[in-house]
Amino acid sequence: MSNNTPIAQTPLFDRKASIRGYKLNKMAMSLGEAPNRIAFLADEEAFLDSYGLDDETKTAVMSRNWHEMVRLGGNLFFILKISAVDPTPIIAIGAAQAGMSVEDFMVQRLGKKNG
Amino acid sequence: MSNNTPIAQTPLFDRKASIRGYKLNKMAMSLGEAPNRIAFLADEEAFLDSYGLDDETKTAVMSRNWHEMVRLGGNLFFILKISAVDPTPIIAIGAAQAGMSVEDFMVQRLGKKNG
Amino acid sequence: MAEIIGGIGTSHVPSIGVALDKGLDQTPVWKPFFDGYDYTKEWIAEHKPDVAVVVFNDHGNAMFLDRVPTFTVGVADRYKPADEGWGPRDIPDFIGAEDMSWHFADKLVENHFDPMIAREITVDHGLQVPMELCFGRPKDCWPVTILPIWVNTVQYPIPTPQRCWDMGKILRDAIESFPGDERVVILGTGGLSHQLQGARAGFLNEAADRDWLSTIARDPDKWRSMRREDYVEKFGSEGAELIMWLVMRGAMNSDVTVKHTHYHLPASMTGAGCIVLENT
Amino acid sequence: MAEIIGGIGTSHVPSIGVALDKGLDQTPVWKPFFDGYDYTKEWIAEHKPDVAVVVFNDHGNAMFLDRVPTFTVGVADRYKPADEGWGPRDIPDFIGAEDMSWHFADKLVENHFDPMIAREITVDHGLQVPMELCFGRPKDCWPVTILPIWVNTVQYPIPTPQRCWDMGKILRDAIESFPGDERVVILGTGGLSHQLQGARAGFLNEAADRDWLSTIARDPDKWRSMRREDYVEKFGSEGAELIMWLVMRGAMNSDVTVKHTHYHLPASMTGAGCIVLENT
Ligand SMILES: [Fe+3]
Ligand SMILES: [Fe+3]
Repeated sequence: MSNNTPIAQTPLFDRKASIRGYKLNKMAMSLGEAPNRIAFLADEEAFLDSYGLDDETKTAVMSRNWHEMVRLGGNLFFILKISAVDPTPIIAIGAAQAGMSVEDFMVQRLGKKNG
Repeated sequence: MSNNTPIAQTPLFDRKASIRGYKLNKMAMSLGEAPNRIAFLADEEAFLDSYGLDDETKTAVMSRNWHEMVRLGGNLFFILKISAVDPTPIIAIGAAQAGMSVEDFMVQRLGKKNG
Repeated sequence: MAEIIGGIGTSHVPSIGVALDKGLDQTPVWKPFFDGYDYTKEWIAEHKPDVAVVVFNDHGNAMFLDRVPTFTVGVADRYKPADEGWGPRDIPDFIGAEDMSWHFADKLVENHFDPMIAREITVDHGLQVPMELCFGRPKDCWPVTILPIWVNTVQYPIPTPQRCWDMGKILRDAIESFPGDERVVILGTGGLSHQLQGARAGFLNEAADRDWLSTIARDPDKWRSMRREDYVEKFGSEGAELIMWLVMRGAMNSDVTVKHTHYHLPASMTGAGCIVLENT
Repeated sequence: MAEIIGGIGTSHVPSIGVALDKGLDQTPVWKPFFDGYDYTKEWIAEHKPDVAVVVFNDHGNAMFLDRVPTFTVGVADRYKPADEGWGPRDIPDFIGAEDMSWHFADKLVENHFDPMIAREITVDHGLQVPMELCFGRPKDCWPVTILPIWVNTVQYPIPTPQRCWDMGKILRDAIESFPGDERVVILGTGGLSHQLQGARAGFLNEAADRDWLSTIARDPDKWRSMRREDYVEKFGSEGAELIMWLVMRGAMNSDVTVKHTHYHLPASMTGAGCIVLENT
């Protein structure tokens, strides 16, 4: 599906993203195991370093910049585990992708009257 | 391929063998990593126990009874790693399967004049 | 010969599981969603399946990007629920329909499918949530054994809709040639419209979702011949998971009776729905 | 468009690698075997491929029984040689033909194959030995990049011969539609007759091996329509690996020219052979 017309504002998780985000996603997936969650919470930067994340990616993770994590190849299904360790509602992550406030996102995208 | 006529003296490594030999093969496969080889050589029984092998299987491994290991679901490709740690020629393992001396096996099966 | 007693299509949104864990299913936000599954649960109680085939995708829990299988068939005797980062959920392990799984694996390979065959693997919300929606949450053990089928919908290339449909045909053959008298229900899961990433995140498409629910029974050809790109465009990048319903639909008769349809928008960020089908 | 310059079928017996490691290739036992590859190496030197597609099976090194994929396509940028228990071998890493691999993976899925797509995986003697036989042992780096294809021949069900053949057709399409001018050689590996387990261990079948080598070029239909059971009976339980040559043969023209054939019995416990084919 690599040669087809891209769909507007819809990044497909293809080889390019998969390669770019490999270390980030691997780090995030590891949070499915409790000892890794403890290590992440105890010293986040050291934990990220142990997966060889570059500075740009580390900054994105440590600032919980979800939009940037996706730009750097993060796949939502993996990086959602960061939001489990450091609770963030998925709607906030969605809003960050859309570049909207959570309130606007809920009204304009999800059709809810209020947050 | 499970309902077909069996081929004489030829065990197919199907679900039955795969299930039966799972722990044995898992232990054997781990010998592909150097630290496991060291642990195996240092205290073989403890190493086998750490993979939950039953007594029958442990006895087969510790006595290097290749025929018995295969009967218990061992697959040659995995258990060959035992023969790498504790060197045993593959021809001797073949002969054990055939129930022959190595010399007879080489002449009768492999068509060699002498060992 | 085992028998297919029906097919169910359903969403598998993780927050449904969270709502159940937190006891929120009767709150104003969630009640309308869960009420739509009352009929489904009654149908299950009445028809008493022995085995549930569950078609779903892993969401970065049991499989990583190091090795991405297009299709996976579980042949384990037991599957533990995956810990998705929030800690283990308080639901029983799932017992595998081991013999039927191996029989299906044999049939697939004979018929030129190339599955991965897995026996040490966890199952994530993609399976857990549909099981809870259909069977409730049991105290000790689930009332059915399971035959899990994983479909890669995460990393492109994902399989074509037609390929999912074709797998349904083999699934049907496998069940109907299985020596036993098991009653089998097939759960096709995922969707409906949602998108979690990119500037179009939060995309929902109620019209497309309603079209899907109203035509998947009587006009599946329309959906199985649609391109993967069109699924993404119409249902969102993660809504393309709907291709997995086609395994279920492909396993059913061309003529089916729609016993029940339910739609709720949104569950979390997803168009959520359910359909219950019987062979006519 | 890349181009298929030829197809090679060859055994991949591990003791061939051991003989090379120990410098035994010119001893009386091994010399007749290795001499048969002189032509193959010359052919390679003359035809200068850029990419080697290597079709082989893992032997319990990179894959365990927990998850057994029927077909795997490597898309890595680099593959380390597996340590098979004897410690690391002194050969260079293999560099992946990454772009061509992904292109092939896309083509496979589009054409209703269901590969596992792997990018963190080692390659065992199934790939190492054929590479050494064809390219010699390089000091620093291999003269080609590789596109590895793993076929499950260890745990039943293994794919049908016809399915391997069909994969060869897609491989050809993928190479010929690849935007580049790479010269590609395809190595189908495994066999010939051998059996390592069971009371029939040590089984060899020289007549069948010679029949295979003399007809795989001009009458492949005979082999691709043969049942898996017949492969096991005729070539031994591990000799059934020969189905992997069919991926190579299926990718070639129906009319091919046989440039070279070599047979040696036994190498270790295996009927060992090689064939070099060019499209006519
Ligand atoms: Fe999903
Ligand atoms: Fe082999």
